Amino acid sequence: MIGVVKIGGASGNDTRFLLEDLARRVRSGERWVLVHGASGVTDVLCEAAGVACRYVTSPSGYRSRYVGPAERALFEAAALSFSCRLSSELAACGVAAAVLRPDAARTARAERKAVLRAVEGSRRFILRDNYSGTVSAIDRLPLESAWKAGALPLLPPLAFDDESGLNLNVDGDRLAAAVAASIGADVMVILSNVPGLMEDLSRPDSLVRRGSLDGWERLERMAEGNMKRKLLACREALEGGLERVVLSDSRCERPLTHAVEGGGSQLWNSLSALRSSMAVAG
Amino acid sequence: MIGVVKIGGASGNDTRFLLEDLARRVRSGERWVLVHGASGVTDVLCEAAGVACRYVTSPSGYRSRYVGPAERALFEAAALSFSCRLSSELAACGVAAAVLRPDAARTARAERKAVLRAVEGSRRFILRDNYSGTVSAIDRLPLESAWKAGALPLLPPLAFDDESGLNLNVDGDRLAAAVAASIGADVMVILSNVPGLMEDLSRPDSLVRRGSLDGWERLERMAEGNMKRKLLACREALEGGLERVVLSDSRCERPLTHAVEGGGSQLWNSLSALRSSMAVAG
Amino acid sequence: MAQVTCVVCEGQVTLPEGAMEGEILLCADCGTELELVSLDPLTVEEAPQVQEDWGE
Amino acid sequence: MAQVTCVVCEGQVTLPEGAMEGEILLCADCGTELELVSLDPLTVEEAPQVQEDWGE
Repeated sequence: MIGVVKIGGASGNDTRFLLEDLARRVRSGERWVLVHGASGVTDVLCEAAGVACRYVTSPSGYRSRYVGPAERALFEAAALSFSCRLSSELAACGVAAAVLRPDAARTARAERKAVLRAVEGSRRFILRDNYSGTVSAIDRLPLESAWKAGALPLLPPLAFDDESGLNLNVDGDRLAAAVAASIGADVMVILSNVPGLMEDLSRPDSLVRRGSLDGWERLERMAEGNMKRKLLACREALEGGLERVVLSDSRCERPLTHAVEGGGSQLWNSLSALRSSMAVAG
Repeated sequence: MIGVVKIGGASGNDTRFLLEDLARRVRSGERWVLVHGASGVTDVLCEAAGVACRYVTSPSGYRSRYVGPAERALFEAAALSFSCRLSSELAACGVAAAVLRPDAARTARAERKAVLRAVEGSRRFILRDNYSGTVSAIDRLPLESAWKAGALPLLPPLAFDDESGLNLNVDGDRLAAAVAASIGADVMVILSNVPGLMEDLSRPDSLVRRGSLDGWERLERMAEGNMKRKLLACREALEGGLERVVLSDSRCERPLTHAVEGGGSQLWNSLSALRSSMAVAG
Repeated sequence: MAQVTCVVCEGQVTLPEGAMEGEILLCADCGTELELVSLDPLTVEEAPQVQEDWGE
Repeated sequence: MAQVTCVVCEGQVTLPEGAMEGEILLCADCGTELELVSLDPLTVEEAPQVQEDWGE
C-alpha cells in the first residue's frame, strides 16, 4: 500500500491520534507520505514577530493571505517548525520521519504567481511582490530515498522556485495531490476537522459518503470556502491517476484507518470504480 | 562508538562535507547525535521579518543577542528551519534524521535567565523579559528511541522551559556537552570555521594540538570571543564524564573523521589520558 | 485632482483620492486598464492580464 | 530633574536624563541599587542580585 495523508497546520491541532495511527501502519510495512498545512502556525509566528497578516481577495472572490517577502520568510519558518513538531512526535512513536525541505531536497517545484490582481471594495490592484506559488513539478526520488533509509517522508506546504531561489508557500492539499499522482499512490487521504464533504454544513448527518469524477459538479456545488480547494485537490489527484481519494475527520481515534477503510467521503475516479467498491463493501 | 557532533548555524555554511562524512559513519553502525547552532539563520529571518537584532552586554563584558518574546519566536522558527535543511540533506545521503523539537520530544530542559543585568555605556539595566536559557536537564530516552527507529537524532539549539511552556534558545555548544555527558559519549566534536583553539589567531600555525583539564587555565587564557564559550562547553563535557572532546575545522573534506582521528585540538579529561593518547599515536 | 496621460490614447485620466502604487485605473476615453506603477514620478503602464484566477 | 524616594533609607534619588524602565539607580545616601520598575507612576524597588553572569 502506498498512500499520501494531508493534515492541517493549526498550532492547537491534536495530532496524537493521527500520528499514532500513521506510525502503526508505517511500522506494519505500508509506505506513506505525510504532507501538512501551516496557516495556523503562521498566524502565531506573524503575531509574535509583530507582522500583521494581510488578506487579499481575487477578482472572483477568493480570499487568500497576502504573501510579501516578510510573510514568505515567516510562512516558510513556521511551516518548517511545524514539520519538526510532527517529526518529534513521530520519533516518540518509533518512526523516523525525514523532513524534506524543498530547496534542499528538491522534492517539489513551484511556479510563482508573480503578478496578481486583487480587489478592495470598488478598487482594483496589481500585486507584484507576491511569493505564493502553484506546484509545477514533483521529484519522487527524494521520497524514495527516504523510504529506502527506512524513513517516512514529511513535506511542509512549500515548493522551490528556481527563479527566485526561494521556497514559496503552496496549497498543502494540492501539493498532496501532486505528490500522490507522481508516486502512483493507491489512496490520498485529506484529514481536517469536519467529517468530510457535507451537503449542508448545518446538518451533521448530511455527510456525502460517496462520489466520483462522473458527478463532480454536484459535489462542487455543495462545497463552501476551504472545501472548494480541497475538492480541487481531490480532482487533481483523481485526474492524476489515483483510483480513490478520501476527505475525512482527523478528530476520531484512528483517523487514517477510518478513512482508508471507508469512512468520511470516498471519492472515486469513475462511477464504475465507485460501484465495484459498493459491491465489495456488500 | 557513540559520539556527539556540533556544527554552526550560519545560513551560508557549506554543510555537505560534514553531512556526507557523518552519514558514512552512521551507515557503518556508529551512533551519533547532531546538534547545531542557529545565530546566522536567525539574523536572516529577523531581517526578513523587519525585527531589528538587539545586542546587550553583561556586566563582565559578554555580548549576547537580546531575546525578547518576538526574538524568541523568530529564533525558534529559524533554528527549526535549519534543522529541516540538515534533515533534507541527510535524507539525500540515505540517512533518516529525527529532528527532535524539545517541547514535543522533551529532550532538553532549560532554566530561563528571567532576570539579567546589562550595561550600556555607563548606564546599567535590569532585563526582565529575556527568553534565553541555560540547559538544566537532558532526557536520553527520545535519543535512544530515535536510534532504535534507525534514525540520527538531530537537535536545534533549543530547550524546553516548563514554567513558560516555551522553547528557549540555548548555547548550542553547551547543549552538545550536556547531551554528550548524559549519553556517556566516547567523544564530542565541535566543528567551526577555525582549525581549533589557536594560541594566536593571527598565526595560522599556532594550533594547540593537545590539552587537558589539568592545564585548563592556560587554554582559557588563549581563547577569545566565541572560543571562550566553546571551551566552557568542552570543560562541561569533560567534567560530565567524557574522556575526550575535539575542537576542529568544518571546512576540510572529512571534518568529522579528521577530528575523531586526531585533527584539530584534542582536549582530554586528564594529563594521563592525554599522555596515553600520545603513546598510542606513536 | 492629479491627472495622468493614458499610454494608449493619450487621453487624460483622473486619479482617485488616495490612489496607491499598483492601483488599476480605467481610461474613460479608450477603456484601457492602466497600472499606476509609480506615484513619484507619476507613471502608468498597461495593466497586465493575469492568466488564471489565483484561487485556482 | 525628577526625584524618587529610596525604598531603604528614604533618601531622595535623582533620575538621570532620559531614565528608562528597568534602569538601575544608585542611592547616594545608603548605596542601595534601585530598579526603576515603572516611570508612570514613578516606582523603584531594590534591584535583584543576579546569581551568575549570563555569559557563563
